[in-house]
Amino acid sequence: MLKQLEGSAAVAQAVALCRPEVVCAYPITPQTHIVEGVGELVKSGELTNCEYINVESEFAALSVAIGASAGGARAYTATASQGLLFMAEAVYNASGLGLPIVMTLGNRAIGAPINIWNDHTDAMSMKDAGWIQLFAETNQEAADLHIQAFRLAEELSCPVMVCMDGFILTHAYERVDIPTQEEVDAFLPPYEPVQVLDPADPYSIGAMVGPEAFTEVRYLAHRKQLQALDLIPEIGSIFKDVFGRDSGGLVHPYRTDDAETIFVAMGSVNGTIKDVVDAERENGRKVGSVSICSFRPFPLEELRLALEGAKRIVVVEKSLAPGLGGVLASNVRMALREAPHPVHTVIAGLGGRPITMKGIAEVLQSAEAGTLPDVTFLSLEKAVVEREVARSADMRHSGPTAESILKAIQNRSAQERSNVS
Amino acid sequence: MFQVRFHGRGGQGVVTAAELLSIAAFKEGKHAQAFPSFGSERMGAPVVSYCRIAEGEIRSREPVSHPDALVIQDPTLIHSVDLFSGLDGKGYVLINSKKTFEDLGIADYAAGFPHNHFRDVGASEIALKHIGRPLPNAALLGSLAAMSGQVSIDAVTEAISEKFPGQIGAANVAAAREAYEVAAA
Amino acid sequence: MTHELPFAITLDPSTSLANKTGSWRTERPVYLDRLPPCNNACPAGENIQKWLFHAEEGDYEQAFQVIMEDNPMPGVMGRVCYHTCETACNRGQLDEPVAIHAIERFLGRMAFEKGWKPVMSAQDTGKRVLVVGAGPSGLSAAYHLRRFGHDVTIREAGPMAGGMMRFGIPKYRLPRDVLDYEIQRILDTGVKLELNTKVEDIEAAFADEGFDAVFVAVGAHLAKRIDIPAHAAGKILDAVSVLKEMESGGEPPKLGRRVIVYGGGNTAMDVARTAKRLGVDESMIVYRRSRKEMPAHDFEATEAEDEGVLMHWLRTIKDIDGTSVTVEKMVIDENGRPQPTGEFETIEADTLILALGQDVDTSFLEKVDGVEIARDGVVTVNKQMMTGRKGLFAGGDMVPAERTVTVGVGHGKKAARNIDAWLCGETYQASQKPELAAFENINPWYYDDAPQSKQDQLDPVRRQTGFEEVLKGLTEDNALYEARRCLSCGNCFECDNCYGICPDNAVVKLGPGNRFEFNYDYCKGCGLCALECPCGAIKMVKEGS
Amino acid sequence: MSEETALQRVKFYQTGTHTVGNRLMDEEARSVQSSIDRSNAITSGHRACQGCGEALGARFALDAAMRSAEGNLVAVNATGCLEVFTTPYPETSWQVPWLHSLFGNAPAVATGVAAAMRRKGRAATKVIAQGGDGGTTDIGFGCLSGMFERNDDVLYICYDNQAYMNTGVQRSSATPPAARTATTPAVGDAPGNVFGTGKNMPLIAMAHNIPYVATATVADLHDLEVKVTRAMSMSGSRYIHVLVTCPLGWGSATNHTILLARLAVESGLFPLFEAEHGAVVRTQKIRRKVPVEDYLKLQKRFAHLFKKGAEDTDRIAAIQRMADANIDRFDLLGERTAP
Repeated sequence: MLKQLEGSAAVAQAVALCRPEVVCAYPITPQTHIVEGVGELVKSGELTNCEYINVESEFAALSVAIGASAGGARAYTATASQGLLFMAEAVYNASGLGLPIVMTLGNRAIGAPINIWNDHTDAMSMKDAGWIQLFAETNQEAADLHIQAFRLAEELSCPVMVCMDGFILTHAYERVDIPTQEEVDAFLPPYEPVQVLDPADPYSIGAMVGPEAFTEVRYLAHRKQLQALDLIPEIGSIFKDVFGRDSGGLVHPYRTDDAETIFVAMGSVNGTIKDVVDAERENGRKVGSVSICSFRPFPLEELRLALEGAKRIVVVEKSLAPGLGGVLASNVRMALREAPHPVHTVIAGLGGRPITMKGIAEVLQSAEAGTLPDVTFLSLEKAVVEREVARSADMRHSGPTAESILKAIQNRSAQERSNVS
Repeated sequence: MFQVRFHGRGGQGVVTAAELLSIAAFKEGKHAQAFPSFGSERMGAPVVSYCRIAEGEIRSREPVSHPDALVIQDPTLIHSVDLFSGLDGKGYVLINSKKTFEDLGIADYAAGFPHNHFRDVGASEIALKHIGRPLPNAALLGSLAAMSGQVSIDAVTEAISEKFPGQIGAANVAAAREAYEVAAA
Repeated sequence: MTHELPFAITLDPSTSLANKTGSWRTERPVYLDRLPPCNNACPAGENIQKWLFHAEEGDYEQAFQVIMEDNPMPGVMGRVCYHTCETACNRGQLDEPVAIHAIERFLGRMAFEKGWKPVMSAQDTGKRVLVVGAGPSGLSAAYHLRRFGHDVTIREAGPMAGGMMRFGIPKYRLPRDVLDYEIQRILDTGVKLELNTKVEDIEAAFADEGFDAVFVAVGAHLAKRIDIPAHAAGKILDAVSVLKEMESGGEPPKLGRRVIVYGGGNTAMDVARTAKRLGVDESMIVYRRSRKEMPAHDFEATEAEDEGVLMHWLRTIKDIDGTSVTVEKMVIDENGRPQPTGEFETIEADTLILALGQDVDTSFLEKVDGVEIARDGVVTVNKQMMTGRKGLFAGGDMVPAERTVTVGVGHGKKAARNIDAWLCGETYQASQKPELAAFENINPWYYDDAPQSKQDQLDPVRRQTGFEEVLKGLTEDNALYEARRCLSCGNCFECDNCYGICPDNAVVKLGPGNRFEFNYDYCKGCGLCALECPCGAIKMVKEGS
Repeated sequence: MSEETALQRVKFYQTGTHTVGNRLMDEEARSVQSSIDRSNAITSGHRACQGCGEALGARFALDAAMRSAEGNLVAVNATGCLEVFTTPYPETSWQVPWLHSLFGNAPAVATGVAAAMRRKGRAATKVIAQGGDGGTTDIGFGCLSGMFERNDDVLYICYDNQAYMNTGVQRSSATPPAARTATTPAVGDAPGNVFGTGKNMPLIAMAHNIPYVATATVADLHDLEVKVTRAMSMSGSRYIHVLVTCPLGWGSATNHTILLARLAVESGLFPLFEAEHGAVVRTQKIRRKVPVEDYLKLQKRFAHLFKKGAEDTDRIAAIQRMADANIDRFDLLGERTAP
C-alpha cells in the first residue's frame, strides 16, 4: 500500500512485517524514530509475539540481539554513529558467531567534534566487521532492503546492516509502498536457525580458536561474503517477483552505456547525482552514475563491468580515511585495478554538509577538464581552512622534529639579537 | 516541481507543516518529499523545513535553495535570518502576521511580487480561536493552498485528519479552512 | 539431530574428554585405609570403627556380627572394659571421645533382645583342643577355636564359668544375667564346658585324652599378702575372697561397721563399694600413694566416692592392734615414689581387706617339661603364645600382660589363631598394621560439634544399699547418635567429599558400599581431595613412586 | 520398625551438613554434587589450573541449577578464565547448551536468550549468565545493572576470584585491599592494592530491588546449592556472588582452594547472606571465628604484610576492621536476635 510517511516509519513498518521476535531499543539520533515506531507497533498490539526490550546502551542492544538470535529468535535493532562504535565489539561478535541479526544504521558522522548529521563514517568504521552492508538510496529501498535483509541474513547465517542516510532518509516524508503481511510472509519464511541454544542438543557456541584454525574461520567468513554476491541479486530478483519492483541488488548503473564520466556513490546522494546526470546529458555531456547498494560484500566484478567503458570515475563519498582519502574510492580502485581509468575521490556531505546539484556539476566539469585532483573536498571553505592552518603554524611546536628545532633556533637567535641591541 | 521552504521556531510545527503538505500532495496523486534541515534544535530556535511537490519521482535530496514558496511561521525571524534567499520575484510568500507589510518593514520588497503572491495571514489568532493554542502551521497550509493552488484545501484537511485523528485534528482542520477562506478572499 | 554447525566456533558437547589432563600431575592421590586409633588401642583387637559404621546406619545386627568376629561378649565388654579405645579416640581432641563402650553395650542388649547368634561357618576339623579355665581368655579362646571348626572342651576348676568376670567384678558393674547369657551363647556354638574339673596333668590331656593342643588360662586368683605386725589380730580378709564369697550364693561376709580396704587398684574400689552395699557404716580406702598415682581408673574412685567410700591417700598400714590400725603418712618424692614421713595416725576398723593384687597358681604346670615360669609366677610364652611345651599355649592373667577382661579376651582370640595355625602345621602371621590415622590426618571442619551422650547413673542412695547396676544403658536414639559421632578416622565412610570437590571430575563414585576410585586420566594432582577428606583416607604420593 | 524410626529421629549425621554427601541422609536431602547422576555441567578435560576454584564453583552452581531446572537450562558466559579453560577449539567441557559472546555483555546476551525462549514457546527453559569478577563488577557492570533494572528473567552468577586472572592477575574492582596483583605490585610505601571504599556487587544488586541476591563460596557446597536452588525457583533477575579461590592469583597451595574460601567466611571477610527485594533475609553464621591473619597468611598475594621483622600490623588491623565491620553489619556471630 502506497503511503506518504517518514522514512523511519516506513522502516519500522517493514521491520514489523518481518515478524521480528526480539527488538532492542536504545535511542540515538537519527535512528530513534525507527525503534520508536516498532515499539509503538508492539505496544499497540499490531506486532505480536515480539519482545521489545529497552536496553541501557547500544552495546547491550546488540548483545541482547546476539542472545536472542542464538536463542533461535529473529532479532532486530537499530543504531547510528557513536552507537555503532559503542557496540563495535558486539558487531564483530555477531558476525563471528554467524548470527543472522538485522540492524538498521541511520548513517551519521562520528565525533569529535560531535555531530549528529549524516555521513557514512559510522558504516565505514565497521566495513570489515563481517556484516553484509547494504545502502538504501530511497526510503522505498530502505524498507525493501530490510525485508530482503532478514532473508539474506538467515540464508547465510550472517548479520546484515541496512544503511540509510540519517535525516536525509530517516526523517524524510515521501511515498513508500508498504507491502502486505501476506506478501512478506510469502517472501520471508520463518527463521530456522543453523545453531540454537537447546538443552536437547547442548553444544557450545563461541569457542576460543587459536592459530591452528583462526585463519580457516576467517577464510570461511570471507567465503560467506562471496556467496552473498550471488545471493543478493538472487534474492533481489525473487523480491521483484513477489513485490513487483526492483530493490536491492549489488549495483545500480544509471545511463552508463556510453558514459565517459561515471559517478560512483552510495545511498541517498545518488538521487541528486541522477538529476545532475540527466541535466548534464541535456547539455550533451556523456555522464552516468553507479549506485552501490552492496558495500559488503563489495561487488568488484559487477562494478568493473559497469565502469569499464568510461574514461574517468568520480567517487562521491561521505566518508574520509584521514591520511589516505576515500574509503569507497579505494575499494572502487580495487575493482578497476587492471584498468587505466583515473579514479577521483570527492569527499562530500561530511557531517551533514548539503551535497548540491551545482556542486556535483562543477565536479563533473573539472573532471572533464582534467583539473580534478585525486582527492577533492566538495564545497570546502578554503578561506577558513587556510586561516586555521596559518594560525596553527605560528603556534605549533610539535610536528617534524627538524622543522621544530629550526623554528626554535630562529626564535632564540632573534631573541638574543634583540637582547644585544 | 514546486518547492516550499518553511521557516519558524522550534515548537511551532515547522517540520510537521512540511510533512502535512507532502501528505496533502500525495493524496492528490502527486509525488512529494518533505524533510527537515537539522537535528537538534530546541524550543524557540530558528527551524527550517522543506517540501517538494512534483508530478514524477523526486530524486534530489539537496536542501531547497530556490523555493517557489516561503512559509514564514514567525514574523520575528524576518530580520534575523536570511529568509528570502533564493526566492525569485514570481514565488509565493506567506507570513503569519496581522501586521501590515509596512509595519513589518518589507513593504517595498513585497511590492515586487505579483498580485496575491505575497500575503500575511493572522494564522496564530485563527489557531488560537479553533485549537486553543497559537499553533499556526495548519492554518498556514490552508492559506498556502489558496494562494498557490498546488494542493486543494480538501487534500490539506485530509492530511491533517490523517496525521492528527480526533478532536485536535478537527480543530486544525477548522483553522485551515478559515485561513483558506481568508487567503482566497 | 544433526547440524551444520559453524566451524570451530561451535563445539559438540563434552569433547574435552579427549584432553587427558592427567599428564599435568606430579603427585597422585591414593585411597588408603589407615588404622583408626580405637582399633589400634583395643586389647581385644576389635574393629571398632567397622562395627560403628554399621551401627551408624542402624544395622545393629551387622554391627554385632562384626564385634563377634573378635569378641564374643559385647554385653560384658561394654560394661567392664576400661575402653582404651576411647582414650585414643581422635574425637577426644575435638570435644569428647565417642562413648564406644556404651554403644557396644547397647549392641549387646540388642543381641540379647533379638537373640542374634554369631555366624559359624567353618567345617569341623576334627582337631581337639582343651581349654583350661573358663575366664575371659578361656571363653574367648574356646569361642574362636570353635569358629575355626575345632572341637573344644573347657575345663573349669570352679563351680561356674566366668572367672574374674564373675569373681572379681561386682554385679552392680556387671549384672550376672548378662554374663550368663553371653557365656551360654559361647557354649551354644558347641563348646563343651566341664565345671568343677581341675586339670592337674597337662601331659595326660595330650597323651591320654588325645587333645591336639591345650590352652591354659587359669587366671590369677591367689591374693597377694603382706606382713603387717599385729598385736592383737583383727579381722583381715583379702579382696578376691570377699568378692568370690559374694557369688557363692550363701550369706554375705560379715565385715563389721567399719572396713578398711588396703590398696589403690580397681579391685580395691570394687571391694570398698561392695562393703558399702553390704551395709557397713564406713568403707575406707587406704593407699600409700595419692589419687594421681593410683592404678584404679579415675571414674572408679569417683563412683566410689559418690557412694560414700572414704579415701585415705598417702598412708601405709604400720600395725594393727585389734580394731586400731596405725597408718604412716607418706609423701611422693620427685621420682613419683612414696616415702615415709614418720608421722602416724590411727584409724579404727573392724575389718581390713587387702587388695594388693593377685598371683597365678602355676603349680600344675611345674611338672610340664619345657614350660618356663618366671620369678613373679607368670608363664613365659613366645609370640605365638605357646609355652616351651609344643602345643601348650597360655594366656590371660597368667602371662605377662595387663590383667583386664579385655586383654584376656584378646589373648583368647590371639591364642585361638595361633593354635589354629599350629594345628595346621603353620605359624600364624598377623597382618601388617597400616599406618595410624592420626588427628593430623583428620579435617575436623566437616564434623559437627556434638557432645558425648552420657549414660544415666543409678541414684546414690540406691547405689549404697543394693547391687543394682550403676550405669544405665543408652536408648536406641542415644546409641545411634553416639555411633554417628565416630569420625571414621582413616577409613572412607562415603561422605562424597572427594567426589564432590574435585575440580576435574576425576573421582568416580562406585555406588553405595563400593567407595570411589580416581580417574587418573584427568586427575591433575591438586591435592584438594586429600586435604578435604574428613577422615584422612586419601594421601598424596609422588608420581612415579 | 524401631530402627527405622530412630534413624529418622536422629538427625545427627556424624558430619552434619558439611560434607558433600552422606550415606546416612535421605537421598533427596543430599547435595547435588553427591549424586552419581549429577549433570557435570563442566566435564573432565578442561584446562583450568590445578585446584581451580572457579571450575569447582561453576560446576557446583550449574549442576544445582540443572537439577532445579530438570535439565532445561541454557548458560551464557562472559569472557574470562571460565570461558577460556572450558572451550578452547576443538574441545568443550560443557554439557549444557552454552553461549559465549563477549567480556562485558553476558547479562545482555542472557536477556536476549531469555526473550528468545519466551518467544519461541520455551519459557520453561531457564537462563543462567555467568562471569568472573572483572566481567561482572567492571566491564559488564553496565549491562548487569540494565538487566537488573529490567528484572529480566535471568540468574546471573559471578565467580569472584578477586582479580583478572585470565590475563595474568591484574587488579579488578573486586580485588581486596593490600593484595598484590600484576598492576598493584608489592612495592613502595603501601605495597599491593589500595584501600578503597570498595565495590560491593551484592549490595549494588540489592539496590536494584531484584527478587534475589545471595553470596556463597566453594567452601560451603550445601549453602551454595540451597541458594542456587532458591534462586532457580524464582523468576526475574537474580544474582549470586560466589567467592572462588584462585591458586594462581592468590599464590595459594592448590589444595587450599576450599580451605581459603572457608577462612574468608570464618574470618568475616566474606559474609554469606541472602537478600530478597533489597532486604537481607538470612545470614550464614560464622562457625569457628578466625583472625584475618589465618586467611591472609596462606596467600602469597598478602605475603608482604607478613615480612619477618616488618609485619604490616597497621594494614592487617585495617583488614581485621573490615572483617569486624562485616560481622557487625550482617550479625555473623548471631549476637543480635532476629528482629
